[in-house]
Parts: sequence; structure tokens; C-alpha cells
Amino acid sequence: MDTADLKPLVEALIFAADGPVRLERLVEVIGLETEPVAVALAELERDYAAQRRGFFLQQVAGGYQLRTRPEYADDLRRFGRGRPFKLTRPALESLAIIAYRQPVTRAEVEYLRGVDSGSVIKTLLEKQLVRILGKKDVPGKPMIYGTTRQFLELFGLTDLSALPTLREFNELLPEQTLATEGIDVESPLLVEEDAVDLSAVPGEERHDEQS
Amino acid sequence: MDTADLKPLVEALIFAADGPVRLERLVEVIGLETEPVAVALAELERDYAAQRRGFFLQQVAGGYQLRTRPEYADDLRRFGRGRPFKLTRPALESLAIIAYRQPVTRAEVEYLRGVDSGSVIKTLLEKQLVRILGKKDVPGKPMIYGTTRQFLELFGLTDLSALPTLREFNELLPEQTLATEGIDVESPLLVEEDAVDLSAVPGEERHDEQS
Amino acid sequence: MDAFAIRLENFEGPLDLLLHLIKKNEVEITDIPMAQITAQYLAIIDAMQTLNLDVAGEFLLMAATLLHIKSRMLLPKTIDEEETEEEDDPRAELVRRLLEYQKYKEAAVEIDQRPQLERDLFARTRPEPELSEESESEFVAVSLFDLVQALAEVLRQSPEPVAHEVDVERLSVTERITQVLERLHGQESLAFKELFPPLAARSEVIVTFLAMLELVKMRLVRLMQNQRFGSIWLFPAVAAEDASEIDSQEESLGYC
Repeated sequence: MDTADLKPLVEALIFAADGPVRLERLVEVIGLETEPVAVALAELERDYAAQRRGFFLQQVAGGYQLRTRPEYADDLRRFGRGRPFKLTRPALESLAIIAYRQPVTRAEVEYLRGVDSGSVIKTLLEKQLVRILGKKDVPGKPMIYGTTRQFLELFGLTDLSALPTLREFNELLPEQTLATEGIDVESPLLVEEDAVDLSAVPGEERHDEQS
Repeated sequence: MDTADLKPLVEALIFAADGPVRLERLVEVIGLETEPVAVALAELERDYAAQRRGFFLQQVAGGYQLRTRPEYADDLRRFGRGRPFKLTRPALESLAIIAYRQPVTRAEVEYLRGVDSGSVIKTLLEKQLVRILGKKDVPGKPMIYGTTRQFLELFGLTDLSALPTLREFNELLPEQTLATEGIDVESPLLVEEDAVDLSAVPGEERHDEQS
Repeated sequence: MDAFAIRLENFEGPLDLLLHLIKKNEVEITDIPMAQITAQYLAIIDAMQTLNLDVAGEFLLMAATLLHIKSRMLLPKTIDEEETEEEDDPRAELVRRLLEYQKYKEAAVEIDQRPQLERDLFARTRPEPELSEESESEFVAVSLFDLVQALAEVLRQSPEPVAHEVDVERLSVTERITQVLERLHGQESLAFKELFPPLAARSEVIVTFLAMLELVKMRLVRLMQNQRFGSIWLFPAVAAEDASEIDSQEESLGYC
């Protein structure tokens, strides 16, 4: 293999590596002598320095790594900020509980998750995936939560009845049985009509989807 | 900013991204009109196709991504990269049916394959190659499935219209085997030599129109 | 034919096995000799059962279908029926299914032959530090499947609902609060598990849990969890005077 063949191979290896790659590692993988690999690497480094590219070959920590040019740092930060909306695992869990058990209080979410969920619910409120439906007509009048239209849009659901039921989910998983005790597996919604003080939600309709 | 300035910037953004980048996203981050960014992108794609490099610019899932050339797959696997999806024949068949017939129910997949497909669909859901699109508006409200962006990314498809054309048969074909072992180095790169038709930067996946 | 040369697990299902038999016999798929193919199909199933191998229900169902088609073909036809032979052929649906199945089987092969990410092509795995600065590394993508799975996991781990037990256990919750505070006194932290003996009664776990929630509400205790399913730790929280603010909190935990 001559240098012209080696260069793209070395480039591919460095490109796909998890971190800086040492010359010895390249030699080992390619299975040639050190000399031709070192030459290809040096030429590659020269090429990158000479050409006007978005990234360059940098020697770091005894190895070689492709890095974006520092002058693009601002653009990259702007690029990173607008990345697609994502949810953390705790947020997803809380959202799942709220979606399936709405109207639900924070205590119920925390009881099911076994951890404090106040800040997670706050995040979900901020992201407008969850909203306050009103207050539960029990001592202490805790707030009750439900999902929003944005929630439906995020998951591409036409309405709440389009949420897969746990039973449907279970049917895909013959080898596992889920702890569905106390959960109505037939219906995705577990609305306890009488427990909710609807008059406490002035001007706000409850989910039309629920009817 | 002219094309010579834009090209390395576009390259840096695509290089740094953790998935395919859409033209719209590049335009948004760079803050220019679509036209110059599209021109820079097309030139970059041509450069990569013409130069002998370790990686190339692939149009995938409606965006652009740098990927190593297939001829280096063996070296990269030796290098420790490569966590290929182990797709079994049942998984591939079900995936093909879902890809071509989406939105599709589990019952439809099972009728076409002639076997129970629940656990295969579950595997495809877990591997995020398939997603729940919602429920079909027929009695029993079965869940409907479609393919994901990850499916397009895995198989290097720009959109669903890039799937191999389904051939209609009136006779039997000779036995085929799956190419799960080794790679087909003969297979052409997915680089289109002609200038890219940027007006055709694909929109969403097909099922969006169907729903 | 040698039934032992065929192993059912090599076939995706009955349709796959039938395609194989039709090919092997070099017959036209549009004119399947039902008696011949059915006999071979049944011989394979029989052989498998003789060997005490599990034959999936789908294979048996297809055997019944084949027998049914075969018997219908033996029925004499009226002249009318012969004219519309195409539609009335008892094999028509089976042929359609076989051709349809073959179409997707072929498509699966073609898809598999495409250069595949992480098998033939590799993208970068390490995001640029400039990008990751802006977002926390714990972020994950979500799908509807993720959402249901999250719920299923929560339910699998959570105790049974106790809505009706709350009132009954009111007194002991108060007692338990005192006990927990005593245990926590002078300690930096306490594992939730340590609050009760192994094999504690379910009601005891619930009461302790409710006590813990009350303490959180009173801001006397903070709860931390190592990882997603890591164990829960109790930390003595803020100074006692903060507890007086609780009544002004608009949110209540609902366990009062």
C-alpha cells in the first residue's frame, strides 16, 4: 500500500475514533511498518494545514485527532443551543405518569416514582408539556396536573385516547408481565371523575380529548 | 460571505453534529439566505466525491452526515469500531413490511409474514427503528407502526422514497441469502455524482402525508 | 423426500416453508399441485413432531389450510364455476399471500445489503465539546414507546396503590415521622432501605414512605437518588425555622 492509499485509511481511522489516536495504534490496526504510516500521517497533517477546511488534524495527548477550527466556536455554540427538544429520564417518567393517570397530584407522581418530583414537574410545566388542571377537592387542595396540546404534538398523538394502553404494550412483551395492579389496563386514562373539583378550574376546559 | 468562506463553516458544523444536519438548520445557524448555503453544501458534496478521502458526505434522513467509506469497514472493525445492529431475518422482514406499508398494524405484519410478530416488533421498537404512530380508527383501535429517522440513518436512506423499489412478482425467485456476514465492497457509494438538487431536500417521512 | 434435511427453524414461517417446497418441486406458483405439496408439508410437520420438536401453531394452522384447499379442489365444478375459474380457484388467496410474502422477503434482503451504519459505514461518535457545553449529557431522545416503557418501569417498581390505607395509617405515620427524625439525628445521610428491617410488612413500608413524604413536605428532609434506579437517600435538610413556611406553600403533597 502506498501513501496515496494509506492516507484515506488513516484519515478514516482518526475520524471514527473515540479520542486521540496514537501512531502505534494506527500501525497495529493497519498491519504495516511504522514508516509508511508515519509518512501518510505527516502528509495528512500537511494537507489539512494547507487546505481551507472546517476541521484540522491536531496532535493532542500523544495522539492525533480531528478538531473543528477554533474560529467556528461561536457558530458551533449557536448550533448546539438549538438542538432538538429532549427529555431527561426523570422528566420522561413523570410525564408518563401524568399522561396516563391524569388528573394527578404531585404526591401521586412522587409516590409512584419514589423520589421527589417537584423540580421535574416544574420543568414539564415550563416546557408546556404539562399544565395545572385545578385543585383536588381533598384536604390540602393539592394541585392536579394533566398533559397539554403540546404534549400530544410532541408524540404525534391526535388525542389522549391514541396513547397506547398498558395492555397493548404488554401484548408486545409476552415474556414480561407488568405490575398493573390497580391500573386499569383497558383504558389509557385513569380519570377519577368524582375526585376532581372541576369548578376549581375557571374558564379552563379540561381536555376535550378526554370525553 | 462567499462560497469559499462558507464551505469550511458548513463542513465544521456537519463534522461537529451528532447526526445528519438539514439544510434548513445550517441556514438558521449561519444566518444567511438558503441559496449560498445550498451552493456551499453542493460544492462540498462534489469535493468529497472527487477527492480520495477516508470519509464522504452522505445525504441521509433528510440531512447531511460525514461517514467513512465502506471500503474501510474491515479496518474500522479491527480498530474496535462497529456495534452493528444484529438484525435477524424475522426482524428484517418485519422491518421491510413496516417500512413499505406504513402506517401498518401488527395484525397486517403477521398476516403478511404468516407468523406471530409481537416480540419482533418489540425489538424493533427498542432499537428505535420502528415507532408507534398512533392508533388506527377501526374497531379495536389497533396501534399503527411506522419507521423512524434512525431507520433511515441506519440504512443511509434520504427518505422513504429512497427505499429499493418493491418488485411485483408472478413467479418464484431463486433463493437469496442475507448479506449479514462481511460487507459488499462492490456496492457503489451512495454519492450522487451529479450536482445535488437542493430543492429536493426531502421533507418529512412519507407517513406524515398519509396520516 | 428427506424430511430430516429440513429444519423448521430455518424457515421464517409456513409461507417461507411453502415457498421452499414449491421451488424444490419446480412447480408453478400459480398452479400449485396441492396434493403433492400438502403431502410433503405434512410429512415435515409429522417428522418434527415425531422428534418431539415444537411445531409452532402457525405451521399447524397452515397445514389445516392446505388440507382445506386440497379438499375443495376435489369437489366437482359446475360449468359456471369453470368460466370464472380465476377467482374461484381455492388456491387463489394462498398464491397471493405467497407472492406478497416473497416480495417483502426480497425487499428485506435488499435493505440488508445496503451499506449499514456501524457495520459498513461509521460516523463520528464523540460530539464536539463546543456542542455538549450547551446541553446536559443525561438528555435522551424520546419516543412514544419510551413513554410507555417509562410508565411500565415505574409501575413495576412501585408499591401497590394505598389510597384507601392512608386514613387508617394516619397515626402511625406521625409516629414514624418522629422515629425517622430520631434515626436521622446527627447523621449526614441515611439510606431509605435502612429505615425498616428486611422483609418488612408492606404496610410498614408504606407508612415509612408516607412519613418520608411528610418530612420532605415539611422540608426537614431532602431526598436524593444516586442514579435512575439507585437507592434513595435521606438527608437532613434545612434549619427548623424554614419549616414554618410550609403553610404558605401553594402546593401540598396531598397526604395531610
